[in-house]
Amino acid sequence: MSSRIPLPYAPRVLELFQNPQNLGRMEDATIVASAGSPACGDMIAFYLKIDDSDTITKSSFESYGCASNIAAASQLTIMIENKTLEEAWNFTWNDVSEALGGLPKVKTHCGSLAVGALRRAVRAYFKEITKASPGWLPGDLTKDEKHALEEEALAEKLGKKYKLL
Amino acid sequence: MSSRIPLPYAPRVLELFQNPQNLGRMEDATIVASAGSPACGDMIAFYLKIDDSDTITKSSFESYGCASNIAAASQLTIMIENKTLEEAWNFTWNDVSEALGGLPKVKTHCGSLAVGALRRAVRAYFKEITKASPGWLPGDLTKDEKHALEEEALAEKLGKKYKLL
Amino acid sequence: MSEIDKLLDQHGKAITEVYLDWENGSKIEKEVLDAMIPFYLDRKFGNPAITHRFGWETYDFYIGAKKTIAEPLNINPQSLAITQSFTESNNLAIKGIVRANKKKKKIILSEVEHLSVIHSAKSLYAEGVKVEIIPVSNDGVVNTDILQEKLDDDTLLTSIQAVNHEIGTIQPVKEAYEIVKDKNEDIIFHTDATSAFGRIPLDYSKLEVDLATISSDRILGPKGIAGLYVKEGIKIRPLYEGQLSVEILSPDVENSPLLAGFAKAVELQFARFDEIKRETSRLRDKLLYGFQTTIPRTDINGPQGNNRAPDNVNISFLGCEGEALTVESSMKGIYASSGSACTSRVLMPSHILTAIGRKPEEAHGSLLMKLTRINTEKEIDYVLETMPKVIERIRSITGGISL
Amino acid sequence: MSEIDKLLDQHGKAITEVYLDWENGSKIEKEVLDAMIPFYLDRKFGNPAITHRFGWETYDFYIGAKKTIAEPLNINPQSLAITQSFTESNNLAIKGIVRANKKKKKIILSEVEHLSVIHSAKSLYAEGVKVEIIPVSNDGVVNTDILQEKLDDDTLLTSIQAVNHEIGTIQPVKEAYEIVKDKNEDIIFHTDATSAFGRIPLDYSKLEVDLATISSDRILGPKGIAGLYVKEGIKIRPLYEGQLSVEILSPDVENSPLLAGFAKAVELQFARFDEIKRETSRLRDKLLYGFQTTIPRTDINGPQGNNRAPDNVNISFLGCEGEALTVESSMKGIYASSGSACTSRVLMPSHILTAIGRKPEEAHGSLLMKLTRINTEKEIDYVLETMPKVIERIRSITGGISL
Ligand SMILES: Cc1ncc(COP(=O)(O)O)c(C=O)c1O
Ligand SMILES: Cc1ncc(COP(=O)(O)O)c(C=O)c1O
Repeated sequence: MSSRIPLPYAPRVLELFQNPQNLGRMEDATIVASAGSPACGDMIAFYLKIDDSDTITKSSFESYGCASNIAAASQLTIMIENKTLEEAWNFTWNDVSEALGGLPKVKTHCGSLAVGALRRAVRAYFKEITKASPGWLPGDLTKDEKHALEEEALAEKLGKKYKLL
Repeated sequence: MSSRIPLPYAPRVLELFQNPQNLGRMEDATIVASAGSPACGDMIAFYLKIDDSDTITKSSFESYGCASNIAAASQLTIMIENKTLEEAWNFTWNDVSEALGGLPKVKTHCGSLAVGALRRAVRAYFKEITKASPGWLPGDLTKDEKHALEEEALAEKLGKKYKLL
Repeated sequence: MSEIDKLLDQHGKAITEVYLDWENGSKIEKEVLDAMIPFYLDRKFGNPAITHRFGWETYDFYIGAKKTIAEPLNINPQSLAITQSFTESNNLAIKGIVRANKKKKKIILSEVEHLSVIHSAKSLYAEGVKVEIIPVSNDGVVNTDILQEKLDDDTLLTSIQAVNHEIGTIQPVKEAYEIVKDKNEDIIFHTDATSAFGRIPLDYSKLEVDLATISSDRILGPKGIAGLYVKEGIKIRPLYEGQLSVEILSPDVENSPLLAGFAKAVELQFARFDEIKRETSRLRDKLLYGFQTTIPRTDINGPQGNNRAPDNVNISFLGCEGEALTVESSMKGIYASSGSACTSRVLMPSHILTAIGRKPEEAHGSLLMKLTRINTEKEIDYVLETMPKVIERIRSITGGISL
Repeated sequence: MSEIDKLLDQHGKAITEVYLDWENGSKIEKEVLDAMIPFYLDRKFGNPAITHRFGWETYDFYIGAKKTIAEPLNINPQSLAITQSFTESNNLAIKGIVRANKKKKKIILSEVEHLSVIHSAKSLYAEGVKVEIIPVSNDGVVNTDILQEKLDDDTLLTSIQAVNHEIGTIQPVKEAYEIVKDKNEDIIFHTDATSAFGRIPLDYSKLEVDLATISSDRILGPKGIAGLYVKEGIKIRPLYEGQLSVEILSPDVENSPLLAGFAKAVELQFARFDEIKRETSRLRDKLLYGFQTTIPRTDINGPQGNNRAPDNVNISFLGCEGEALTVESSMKGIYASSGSACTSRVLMPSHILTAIGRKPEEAHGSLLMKLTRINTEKEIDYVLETMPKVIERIRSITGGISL
């Protein structure tokens, strides 16, 4: 491979960038979580409104990030609407990317950040609100969560390394 | 110097190439000499008609060579017309080059070949015809003669080295 | 309909379009193209070293074109090597000097050099080369005291750009040059003048740098041709090998149409040098201060006033991520680039913005716009009128995320 | 009036002009230029990696153009690196492979490779590389027995051109490739297909060479752009460093207008591939045999018939010095080049003519003419009618000098 072809966005990304669904702070959110770091230029806040049967009745996001980041977050909020937390948990970065028409490879982290933020919110919900962990919730961090964390760790490292580039 | 600018010919070179003066074999030449080698792609034959007072009454040339070679030989035949052998001897490659409007540097050997052939003819005349060397004739080879000889030596070397290029 | 057609369809096309991304790609004027066309279609495309009429015609043109390009620098045209890009010129300067001068091993660069300079130098680690990086001030100005400290007997080459390509800093090249030569006349001084040529006065007969990079596409000449001034007597090795050609430092046959375009661009730029300098400076300040007065939380990157290149606008919009900014601007017909990690092909923020101490969130929110002789006041008015809306929308997406 | 103007004046200009020196410089057709102009004046000159409409439009074009160029070779467009000349492609192939694969040290080349291949290889002596040169037959055909002998465990790379640029020999690349891979699958096989692309059928999905050089200007595309096919999985290092760009092997931003011209030239050449092949072959033979029947003491250099590239005419006129030939032809409006020492920038006869055993006086009297899709029968008739007078005059100057 002698050329590096960074596929531009699929049209769906731009559509959601132009018209993000479920954008904005949710004042009455059941739980909120964020992922990413300003150092990497990518951060997401995820708001969930969860009913008594652990179903997401409403979700929203804020994003400091690129168009894919915004689109991925928005897309995920659409996908999880009226889903149970378990169902929502099972969406991977791959599902999001597919729904967006395929994200360019260099943008993997934008998709996984949204998934990471959602999963953080779900974990926080069980830890802070219900204070009981369901059987389907893995004890260890999943791949997508790790990915999001890696981003954060990388950001810190970068922050320190800047002067050494 | 980051560029190698091979000056093209001056117009006079082309003029003499198109219309060479004193071209061709001279059947009744007093003496004839040649210089150069086909291996180098440059060879000159120089014909002189010399009268009793050692004056060149007529000269001509043949050339297997490039346009500058042809022009230099032709120019030299013009310059030596009605000159004594001593006067003719004293023309250098520089004089020829100047008369041609300046030869490109890579073409130095074309000019010096003509001078080399002329001087060979002069030496041959004193050696073979008069069988007496005048005082003004240097015993050792002059710069321009050496140059012509170098060309010949180089040609032989090249001939052997070809396969090694 | 291809996926990209659909993307472009979704994107739409603004009625007013203002292209300011000259750092990443440029067009040429009709006049420059017209200067090139005869060489494409008609004559003088021959090899200037071949002994026939086509060759001689090309030779004649070639000599004249090099003279035109060399003239504003006040250098001997024969000292100007023609290359294919400023990237090649910078590689040639760095690697060519190192490979022709094997005794000394140290190269000194500034932290804000173009990546072609930095990466060329670092690629020579394997050949035993040491690279020292000089830091810069918050305005991007090279610290000449540290330069002075780093110079030693092992120093072969110093490379300090004339103008920074991203933040427009005009470097103290004369001062740096003198410091270097005071230490040792033999230390070679290279300046990457890509972003300076045609923008600020340069005269290499007075300021005797040893090597200087210039480029055609940065003054709206065609891409694919650039130059490297190599002072008489400097030993340098070519980057690649081939047949011998007119250019000692490049084995490629001379590219007449591109050279003709380069020469024409030089003519156009220098015929109106003062006027272009004044006009772009005015539009630059109109943009910089216009943004600052109409948009809250903005920061100018790089110096101001006469210390800044006339064509450079670089500003950070806090609370905005730069890639999102370039996309949103694009939808309004404004084309610019960003130092954000997300707009680059590797996900790293601009090394220049981090070198001047910008926090990551400042670097990520930066927008780079350049001004050329063909940008108009009307375009700038449109940009000033439109950008507040662009920034507002992007900030509305960021919402309350605390950075 | 400059000296050169006076020279051209002295030279005069023939009423009929026939340009056949395509090996040393080429023009482009109006149709190719028209394909390039929008990229110069209008759109799609952006950087295809930047996230705005201009970038995406450029990206879209870029993908399509690479597909067009890759198609006739039957390769994946992503495997085609875009470079700036075939000289750069050859340098990249040789040096890039050596620098990415440090364990093995031997390179095998044929004696008749282009100087960019030979000199690239020899420039690596300093890095411990050994270069073995394979001789050729009197027709310029690589001796595959000797290739077989030279292959050993230290062999990293073999480079055998597809068609010789001076004498038109079509090399047994398939056979050479198989010999190499039979010895060891890991030995990398490069072919310089500069003079083959568009002239003879090439299909790299069948003949799986590892690397292949192609060029735009050799099929009447613009100069300044070329290609290097690099098979998936081959490790290779770029020649120069800079910013990351779409092309992994070149840090320069993509040159849209030149790429558009290259793609258009490929379209034009391959749309009529068979017809062009047939026509140029016919004109080639008309010239070769025409010269032989009308001019005494001529010798064809290189093979004949189907073993010869359709566009190649190379003939030696004994008793003529080649530079004088090119000048005299030029005055009659015929532009060609010679393998004579005197026409080159160094005074050495063509290494190819000496490799096929031509005596110096044969090499010096050679004339190289190439045929393209825009040469016409009328032109060839003019050449055939005119050359006998040219040869006669030059021979009259040589006179009785015995060679
Ligand atoms: C004199 C000369 N130099 C250089 C080259 C190399 O050509 P390019 O510029 O296409 O790499 C050639 C090719 O024919 C040539 O004839
Ligand atoms: C993405 C990218 N690659 C490469 C380059 C190098 O530019 P050039 O092609 O003129 O050498 C640049 C210059 O701005 C760039 O922005």
